[in-house]
Amino acid sequence: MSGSGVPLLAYLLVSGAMFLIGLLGVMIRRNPLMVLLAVELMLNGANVTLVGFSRFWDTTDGQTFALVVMVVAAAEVVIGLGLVVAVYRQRLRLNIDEMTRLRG
Amino acid sequence: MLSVLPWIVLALPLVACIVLMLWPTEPDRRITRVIAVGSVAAAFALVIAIFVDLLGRDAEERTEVTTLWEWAAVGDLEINLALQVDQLSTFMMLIITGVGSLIIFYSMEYMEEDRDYRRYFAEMTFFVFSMLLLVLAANYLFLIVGWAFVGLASYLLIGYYYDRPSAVAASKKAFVVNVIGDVGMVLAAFLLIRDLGTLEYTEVFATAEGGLGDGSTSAEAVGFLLFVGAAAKSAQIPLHTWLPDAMEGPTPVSALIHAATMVTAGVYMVARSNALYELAPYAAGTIAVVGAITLFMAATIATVQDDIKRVLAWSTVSQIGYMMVAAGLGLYGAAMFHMMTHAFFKACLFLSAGIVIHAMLGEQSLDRMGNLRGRLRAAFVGMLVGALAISGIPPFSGFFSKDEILAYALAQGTLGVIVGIVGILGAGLTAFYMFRLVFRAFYGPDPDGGYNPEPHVTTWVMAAPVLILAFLATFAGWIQVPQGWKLVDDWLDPVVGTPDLKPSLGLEAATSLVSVALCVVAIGVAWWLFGHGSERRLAHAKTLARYREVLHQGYYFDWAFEKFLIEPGRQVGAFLRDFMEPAAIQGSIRSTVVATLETARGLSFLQAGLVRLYVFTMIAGLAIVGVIFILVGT
Amino acid sequence: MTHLNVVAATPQIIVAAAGVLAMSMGLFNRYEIRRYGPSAISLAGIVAAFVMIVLLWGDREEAFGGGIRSDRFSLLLSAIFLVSAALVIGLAWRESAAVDRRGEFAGLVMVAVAGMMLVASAGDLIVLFLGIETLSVALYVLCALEVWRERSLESGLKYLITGAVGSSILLYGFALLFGATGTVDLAEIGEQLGGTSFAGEPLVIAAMALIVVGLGFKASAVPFHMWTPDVYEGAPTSITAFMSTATKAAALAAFLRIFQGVLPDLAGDWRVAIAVLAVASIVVGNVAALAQDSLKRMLAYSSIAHAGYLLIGVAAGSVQGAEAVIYYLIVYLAMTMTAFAVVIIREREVENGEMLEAFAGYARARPVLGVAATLAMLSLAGFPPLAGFIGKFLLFSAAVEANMTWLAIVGALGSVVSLGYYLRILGVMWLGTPADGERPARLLAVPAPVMMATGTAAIAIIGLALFADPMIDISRGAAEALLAP
Amino acid sequence: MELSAYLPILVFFALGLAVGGAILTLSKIVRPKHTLVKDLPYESGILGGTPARQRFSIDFYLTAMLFIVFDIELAFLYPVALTLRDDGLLGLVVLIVFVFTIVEALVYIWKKKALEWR
Repeated sequence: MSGSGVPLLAYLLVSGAMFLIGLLGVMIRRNPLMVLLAVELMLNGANVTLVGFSRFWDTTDGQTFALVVMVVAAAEVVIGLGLVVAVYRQRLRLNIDEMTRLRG
Repeated sequence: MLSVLPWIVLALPLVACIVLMLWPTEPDRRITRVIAVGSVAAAFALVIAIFVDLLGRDAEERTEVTTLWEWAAVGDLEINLALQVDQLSTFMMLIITGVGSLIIFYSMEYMEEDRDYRRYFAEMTFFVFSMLLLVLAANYLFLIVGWAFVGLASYLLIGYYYDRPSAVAASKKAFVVNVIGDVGMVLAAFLLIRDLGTLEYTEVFATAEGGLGDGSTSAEAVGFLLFVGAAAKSAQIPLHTWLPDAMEGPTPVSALIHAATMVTAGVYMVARSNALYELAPYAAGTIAVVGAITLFMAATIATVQDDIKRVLAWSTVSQIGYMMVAAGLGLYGAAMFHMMTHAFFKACLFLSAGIVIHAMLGEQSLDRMGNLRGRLRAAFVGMLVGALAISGIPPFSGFFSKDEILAYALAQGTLGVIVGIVGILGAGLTAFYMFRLVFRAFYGPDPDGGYNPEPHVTTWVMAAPVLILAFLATFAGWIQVPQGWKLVDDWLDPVVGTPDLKPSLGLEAATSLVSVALCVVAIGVAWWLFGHGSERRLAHAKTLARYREVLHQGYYFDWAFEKFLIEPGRQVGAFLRDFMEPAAIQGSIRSTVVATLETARGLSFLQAGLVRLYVFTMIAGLAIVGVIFILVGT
Repeated sequence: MTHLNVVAATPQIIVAAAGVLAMSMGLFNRYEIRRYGPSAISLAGIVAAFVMIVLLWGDREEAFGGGIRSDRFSLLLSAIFLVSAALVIGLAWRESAAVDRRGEFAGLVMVAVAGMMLVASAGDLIVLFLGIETLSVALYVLCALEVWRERSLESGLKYLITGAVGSSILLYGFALLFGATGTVDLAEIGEQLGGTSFAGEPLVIAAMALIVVGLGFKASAVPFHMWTPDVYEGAPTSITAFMSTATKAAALAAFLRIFQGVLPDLAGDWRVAIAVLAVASIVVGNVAALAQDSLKRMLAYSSIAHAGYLLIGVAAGSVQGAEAVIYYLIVYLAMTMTAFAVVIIREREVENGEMLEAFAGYARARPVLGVAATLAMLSLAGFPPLAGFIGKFLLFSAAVEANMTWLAIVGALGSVVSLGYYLRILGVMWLGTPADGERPARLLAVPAPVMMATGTAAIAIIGLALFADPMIDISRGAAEALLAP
Repeated sequence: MELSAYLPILVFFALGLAVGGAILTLSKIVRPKHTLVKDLPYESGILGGTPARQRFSIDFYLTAMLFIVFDIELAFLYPVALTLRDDGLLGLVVLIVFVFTIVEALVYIWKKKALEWR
């Protein structure tokens, strides 16, 4: 491998760490926003791997891939946000309904 | 000519079924009758034409395969929708359409009071179609298709009275057992494809010797798997439990499907596959043994049944046991011969029972019968002749067919001797339970409380078929006489061959004498026990209570299945559900209060940690896959 | 190197464009346009794409420098996706999700189809991943389309979160695969790993394991299936139908592309794992389905079981296997669509129309629909000689030919078990008596598009059985195209 | 290539998974249990534990979502800008198609009235 600069193993360990932390985040966090963040972390972990390997093999494929992934990740998060917003709206309405019903 | 006729035969009942189904409104009953009876009777006429045509040829030219269209070609395997007309299939067609038209004719009056007449006849004609497809198919795939169709038809007809839960349960049971059989056959078909690369009868039987190898494991496997199908369809132990329950269907259905034709399909299939069973001695031996066990157990169970139809059902199981014994020992001619006579006398018995039930407005318990012989003459004659025939009293047909099986069995070496002796004992039991039925239903005093309303006499529509069948049950045996002429064997010989070991005159005589003597004794005992009133019967019933219980439970087969198969299955299902569906459990305990609190708390399903569980299982799965890869890879 | 031969990619482009247009149709102020525009444009796009597929039918062509390859395989699967989309748009005609958000509905369905087509025709990992994500993201929204229904939102969010995790696992697998081979091009990856084996290749093993998980998730194979019942139940029923047919087909396409297409001669290494997944799916899916009272849930589990059957074909690792999978995907589309169509029709009529009791005596009240449902259920159960039987027959015999007879046995037994619940449905539909009165409550007229879609699917079940031969030939062509150099 | 030297990664993974599983099971065991009784309204019947985040406006998120339209655009425009000269006309066409799609999205959210603050 190209000796200069950061060794590949470092890339891989960091990315693996990011991926696992994200995974645990998904499993442990309860707030959906946090879960979305964790997912983002996982995707970016994979991105780091891609970039690292892309440097290792010196081709640009990996970086292109990473770029695409960024977009995808953003899209996913946005959808997630939208759904969360919708859910909260729903909850608010629901709460009010519940109370009126319970009072009546 | 032979290239067209079988298709017409096959088409007639199908068309009838479709017409009846698509008829916009509930058609006028006369139309229904004409269509249903007409189609099957016409089919019978055509079959006779085919038969005559075959008779005109010499024995080698009697096989004719006609292909309608290449249905599917999978790799080098080609499956065609083709019919094979030969001695065996013609023989079966004669029975199916002949007995079938009689029984459907009989149903015209039997089902008279029923509300959906149309559905009944549509399903009946559909059954006839499926059965014809089963026997006419020229390859195993369409055999399986017909196999599944008759299963479907019997499912529909057993569950005919769908407002009766017991009927629905029975129909489901029958269907599931039959599908187990189908799976056996399909797997056998896979093996044939793998080793022979074809499913066409002619090619399979031609190449089997080389492709599978004599006595090879694969040959045995094919033999066993096919027999799983046969056992399921022909109600052989341990897959027999559905047949007695199948009596929930209308009586003509029991007569046609669960006595005369469908349940004997297993025997037909074994006879058809004789070339394969030549190569699989163990599988064949198993068939003989299972048949022997079945015939004996079923006969014993039949001796304690109090429902007139259940007696006949168990006796059917037992009689098919005889056929299986014969088929297992390679006595295919004898097996088919007994199938024919059995079709006649068992149909006769069922239809007579049908008259009784019809006359007594659906009453089926022997305790509510007695002294009917004066009241229902036709039923009495039919029942008596049937009983004599099935018990093998000369000169009735059962004598010739059953004793041929027994005598030949005794000549087939050790296994043959064993099963033959079991068969003789079974014959005695048969005579006993059949005459128990006759005496309890038609002799002795009126049942306590008498009859109200008085059983009404039935018209000729129901009487005629019974009498015709009674006639056949009496004389049909004469076409094959020990040491004399053997029309059936000679007819079928080119297809199924004839056993090389033949019993000596002495052996045949001895067998006949012993079995007939046994039967006479059994009838005497039956008369002594049941001939006059119930007190003696009840007295002995008390002394034998424990054994009677075992028999009443049918040797606890149902109980065992329930306990060791179905119940554990349910528990596994319940466990899996609870383990896999926290959501479902949540839903079940969810009440308004809890719901309010959860909504207040935000996203309940995240709170409940479901997603976490999902992700967690995914990770576990990942670990599993990784481990497998490592293990396999290195 | 960048010889973009756009023609080869026209189907994908058409579909994507149609999706965008359809979505913007929903913005117009004129009611007619809002109501009919999206569906019309989507259907037009589907037809156009279909025509292009027919025209392109033939040997391999590559677009965008090998990023997209259009061969018989990708074209046939694209056709499957398109048909599925057309049927869904028909079925959803009066469904509240579609009525209120028609633009989004039709548009997003088209976008999802575009994604699926990318998956089927992917020439490199990037396009493959992009396709998977496109279809997933579109489906997340579609699941949650009935914003006013809590269950729908919940299902959307659940699907999003679990799905995102699945995709990132898949992506990590792709990343490692790229690392192991140094290229993203599927063909080159194949050459790289050609003669090797998994032994002593930790990166490849890790990559493949992660990929199996990611794809298994999309195909909802056990143990990656947990989301399926909830999401399927919560989502609008037409979307459920779409997911269980088209998405499954896309996932299986990816499976075939990667394992059958790229690593055929490593079959010995990967088939066992896939076989295990198949067995697990068959067992769990069928057994769990027995215990369901909601038809939607039951069908969800049955779709899990069917993922298992299909994976058998993948595990066979042979051309027959791939061929069987493709044929069964076609059949499965017809059967499942019919089954869901019945649910959709009933749901419009009564509250909790997806519950089993809502169907008591329904078939007697609606004989035609009843017959259709009967066909679908029996075919799903693999009852001869219906199409489902032929499909299973092909799959299992492929397994037997690959000396995995045990797989065939498990599959056959699985389909026996499956009879338990399919028959239950039929029993209720034909023999059951409604809780209130003789006839089931509230039979509304079925809108024409729904009726047409249902009829098409139901007739297809018979047609595929009667004329199995040509269909099987086409499937074999597609299967061979996978391996074509 | 001696990529098999990266076995550590696999080990690392296995380790991570093990730890994760351990944490999860632990948290399952020791996490506070919500039972009906605990959650019942108490004292003056105030519902237990209403999350704080419902206080500030949700529309905030809405605008946060819109950033994709303007942000992703850039992510792609950068590399294109670098190579536009070499790609020539073709690159320009591709770029235009891309931008058009983004604009379409913009129009969409506009018409959906997501841009005005409610």
